[in-house]
Amino acid sequence: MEIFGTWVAAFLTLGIISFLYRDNPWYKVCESIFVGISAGYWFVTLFFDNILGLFWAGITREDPNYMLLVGAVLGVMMLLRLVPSIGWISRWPLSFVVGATAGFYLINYFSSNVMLQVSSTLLPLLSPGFGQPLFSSSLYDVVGNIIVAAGTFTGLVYFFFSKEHKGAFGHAAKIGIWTIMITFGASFGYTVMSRMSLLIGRMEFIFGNWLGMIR
Amino acid sequence: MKRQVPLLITFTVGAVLILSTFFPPVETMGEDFSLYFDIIAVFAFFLGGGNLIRVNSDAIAKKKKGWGFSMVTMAGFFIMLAAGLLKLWNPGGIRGDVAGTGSMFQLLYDWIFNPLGATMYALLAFYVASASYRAFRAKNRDATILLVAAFIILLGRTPLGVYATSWIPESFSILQIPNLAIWIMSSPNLAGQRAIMIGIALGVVSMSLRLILGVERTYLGVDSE
Amino acid sequence: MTVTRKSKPFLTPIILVLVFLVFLSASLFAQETASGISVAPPANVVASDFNYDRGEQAEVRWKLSSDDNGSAGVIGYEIFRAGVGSEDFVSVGLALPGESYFLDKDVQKGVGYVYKVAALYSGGQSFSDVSNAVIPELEMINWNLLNLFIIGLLIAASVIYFISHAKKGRKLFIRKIAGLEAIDEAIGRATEMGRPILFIPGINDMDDVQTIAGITILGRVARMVADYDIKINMPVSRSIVMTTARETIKEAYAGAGRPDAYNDDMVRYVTDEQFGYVAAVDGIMVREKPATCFYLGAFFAESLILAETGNSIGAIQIAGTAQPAQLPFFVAACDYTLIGEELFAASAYLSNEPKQLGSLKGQDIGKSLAMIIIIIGVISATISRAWGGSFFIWLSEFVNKISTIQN
Amino acid sequence: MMMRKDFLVYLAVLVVFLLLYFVIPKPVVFSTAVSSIIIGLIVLSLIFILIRTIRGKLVGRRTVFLFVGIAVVLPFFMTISQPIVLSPEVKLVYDSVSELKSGSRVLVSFDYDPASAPELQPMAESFFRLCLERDLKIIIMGLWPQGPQQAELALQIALQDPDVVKKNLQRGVDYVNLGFQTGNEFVIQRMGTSFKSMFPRDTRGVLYDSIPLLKDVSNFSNIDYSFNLSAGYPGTVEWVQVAVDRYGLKLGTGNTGVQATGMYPYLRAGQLKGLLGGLSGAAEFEKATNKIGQATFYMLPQSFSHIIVIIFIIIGNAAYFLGEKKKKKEQ
Repeated sequence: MEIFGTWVAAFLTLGIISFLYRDNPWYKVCESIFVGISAGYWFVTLFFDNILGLFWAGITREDPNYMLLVGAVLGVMMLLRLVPSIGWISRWPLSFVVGATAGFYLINYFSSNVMLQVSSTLLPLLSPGFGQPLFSSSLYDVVGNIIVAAGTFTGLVYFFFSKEHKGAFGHAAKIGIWTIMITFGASFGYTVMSRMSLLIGRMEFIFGNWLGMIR
Repeated sequence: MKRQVPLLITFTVGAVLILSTFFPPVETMGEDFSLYFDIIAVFAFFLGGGNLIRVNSDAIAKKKKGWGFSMVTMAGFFIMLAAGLLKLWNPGGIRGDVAGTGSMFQLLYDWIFNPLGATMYALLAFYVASASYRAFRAKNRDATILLVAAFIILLGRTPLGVYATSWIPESFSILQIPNLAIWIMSSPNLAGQRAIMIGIALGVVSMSLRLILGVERTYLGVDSE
Repeated sequence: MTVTRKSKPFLTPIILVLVFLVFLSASLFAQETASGISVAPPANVVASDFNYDRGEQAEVRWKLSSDDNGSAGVIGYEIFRAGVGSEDFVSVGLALPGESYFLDKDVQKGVGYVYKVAALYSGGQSFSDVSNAVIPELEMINWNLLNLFIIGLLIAASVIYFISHAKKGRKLFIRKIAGLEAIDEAIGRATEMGRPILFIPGINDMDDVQTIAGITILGRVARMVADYDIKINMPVSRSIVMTTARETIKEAYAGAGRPDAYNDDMVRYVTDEQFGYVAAVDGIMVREKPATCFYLGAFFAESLILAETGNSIGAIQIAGTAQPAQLPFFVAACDYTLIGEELFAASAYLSNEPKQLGSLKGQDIGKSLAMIIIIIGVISATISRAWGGSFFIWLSEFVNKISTIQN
Repeated sequence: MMMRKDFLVYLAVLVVFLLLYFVIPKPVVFSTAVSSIIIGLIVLSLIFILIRTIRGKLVGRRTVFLFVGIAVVLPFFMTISQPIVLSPEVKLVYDSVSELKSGSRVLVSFDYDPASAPELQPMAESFFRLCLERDLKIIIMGLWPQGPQQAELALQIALQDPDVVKKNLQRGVDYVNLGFQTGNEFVIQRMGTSFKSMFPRDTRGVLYDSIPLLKDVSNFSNIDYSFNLSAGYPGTVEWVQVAVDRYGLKLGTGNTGVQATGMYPYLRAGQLKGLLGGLSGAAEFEKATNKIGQATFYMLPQSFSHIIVIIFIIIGNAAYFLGEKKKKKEQ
């Protein structure tokens, strides 16, 4: 039985890889299977996790959370889109979702991304941390702090909308985009390696688990 | 009616959520709203699932090009639903755990869903190589910086980098590729990440305000009332 | 008001004994010299309500025991709690030597408690006297977040000011964003080649602000598509995104005076699964060969699969996301990329409405505020570290205080 | 007719794989001589491509794909070893765990799915092995649906380790798996006040209160160290924003390569106690716990694929510069 499973998985794996050569019926079959199975999987998971696990359990436990009914009512409103005459009602749950998302993201992003990142950029340039005596930091730290402070500052300058990138402002923006390009290069280089390991895992499945050629 | 109420809802819900973080009694309101969203999302799935069925059955009925593949998708969808919701071929029966060992749902997951997902993800290894080959041309200064930084990090994170620059004397150890890579990650990369993160957060603040104040309403499709 | 008892009476003695045994066994390995001699108890234990919470936390502070000098005299502190007026003390937590603060997290609002702290040594425990009574209260306003509130208010006010200010018709200068200027050219190309446009709103649902940004840009793009009568193809991976996108495109076609040209099949649900969706989109790209591909929203690992496949069919690709990890791939593989903030500015930029552009100016105020704080903070920190000077020390502490969130 | 051509190609592929499956002797191991011959052949063909590119005949994307495939598959059968250097952020994770006294509680959160297993599963296995060897108590939970299943796989492998087997550890006393809970970062927020509210039962259905290990564990303040394996959202960023910033949890993390770059700001700001980045982070951690595992085995194909990418970048730039020079010559 397990052998059959490995053969099915191998068939699908090679079918997807065949897309690299060109689009072909083998890939189309794998694609259609994947779309069908995954849509089904997610509906089953959502049904058990959200409808039974979250909504039904929330309603029927000892101190029921009736506010969950708000979610159910909004959900039903969303479904009313199928009824053309009062389809416009589906805009209400949508605006609820957009309002909630906007409100939640505004504060969270602001406190975590802006406040925290700014406060951790406020580094003294000549000594590593608060309290350490002057010049106790190595050149490595000093240069590092200067680059972090200057890089963040010029990066923000690059993102400025309401000022043309000319003159001193233009030079700062140029340093800013260079810093951002180093950041992109760094994460690209860092990622090349991790992508390779995914393929290594799959190839080990084909040549190891399936064909058994690896020691 | 169709236009004012949605904008009012967005405004009140948004404003309430922003203010709730400052008042402990209603601090966890954000959590409850995320629960409501999860419930709305499941209800909305009927629209999505319904569309998937309609599009594919339409293709089959009209024998459009590739209707055979639509049949495969429909079969996959319904088999998975049967195995999951009705727990067919599940040793535990209707009471059993949906993904219990030996259940068809778990088999379909292990034999089909999992390998397909992992292989699609693995295609990235090929695409990263072809993108590096094609895009990494030192055509202007920015692209050159990006290429050099990627090069150093790529070498620095593997034993390869250790070989290449182990000859550099200890006093200049910063120039050894692995140390240089670590320095790039923790200084310029850090600065760039921070600038982008601060920018994103301010972008989110301004977009959220535009949404809450109703200045931005295209998502409601209410341009012409 | 009777003190509410914990529901599991028999458990507490067992915990006490167990904790005691653990400490006893641990202390056996302490140096021989400290065994048997009792240590001075911690002094003046003070209990206080944790400020600005829902009344479910209480703070306990004490003066370290005089024998707590790191020479394995005191090996830790144990904090005990009892209802007001009762002697039944329960252990609620442990603290390491040198620590003089403990936050008790499972207290009930409005119930009176007293605390007692024991300095633990190898021979046993030396108890302090009982603390003052404390009744954890719910505070209406969390004053700790005052700085967050003021700075947030400042930026929100600047955004709102520039939105209303812009209404009076003052021309606002906004720098050119390459990715957005290229949209006309990209759609023009699709018209010439008579091939469809592919729009991918990312793989997250409407509860992600990047997806909302993608949908607002869709509104502008769909309007141009309606004017030039090109086919738009939009496979989506979330049901709510499907309904929203249909609503937006229908309005764009109505706005362009061609309501009949719209049909629901322009937006098609595929699957919620990230890679199932990518497999389907790759198939659509290779079979329908769109002239232009838009990737605007939240993207994760699949960003490069889409971009490389789009490149292999020779399409113009405009991407935009606020996922820092995916930006390098879009920059490498796409023709134009909106970097983080530019994605959110796009809808305002494309609308060219004064009040929308005003919000971008507000964003710049936020950036200049961040830049000013960085300059002041760094300079004052450097000077205060280098040459002291009480003003600079105060300044660097002040700047640090206003930009960090105490929770 | 196009279908017959496809059919023939599929037939050929099927025959090849049937041969590999049934006929050839297994396991296939190339001696060092054979390995170096193969490497020589690859290098030669790459030089040949470089020359053709210099002459202006560019290589297509499919050639790059072919070489990546070769660079990943052939090293499986080769016999070559390579040195691995321990970076500070990996050592920080190892040191943080070794400092814990026996019996301390470690919370391990699994926020990834099988697709990211090649990088994160080796980290999970060696982290569990290290904790179990040091008699630490492990509490498992996940913010991704498939996370806790990945944890079970890693746990079974760690439990079969010779040093761990003889301790015959039991579920519920030495380790517990609380399973998946929906709600992303709000789960972390709720865990700050009470684990029980989010995980009433463990994956085996045992009630929270009747699990001996969790007797005096109510929230983060009872956790001595936490390790988060993350491949995206929800993941390390949310754990830092909520668990570390709000509840002061001591957190180390294992990230996929792409996520790791974004974590350096948190590492520098002191919010993270250690970071394992990508496969090389996993291999370094295996070296730190001196237990050679999956990650080290993957490192050889990894280095080969790296060299291929680097060479093709060079070839790509050669093509660009020569194209540029030719254009200048023609003007």
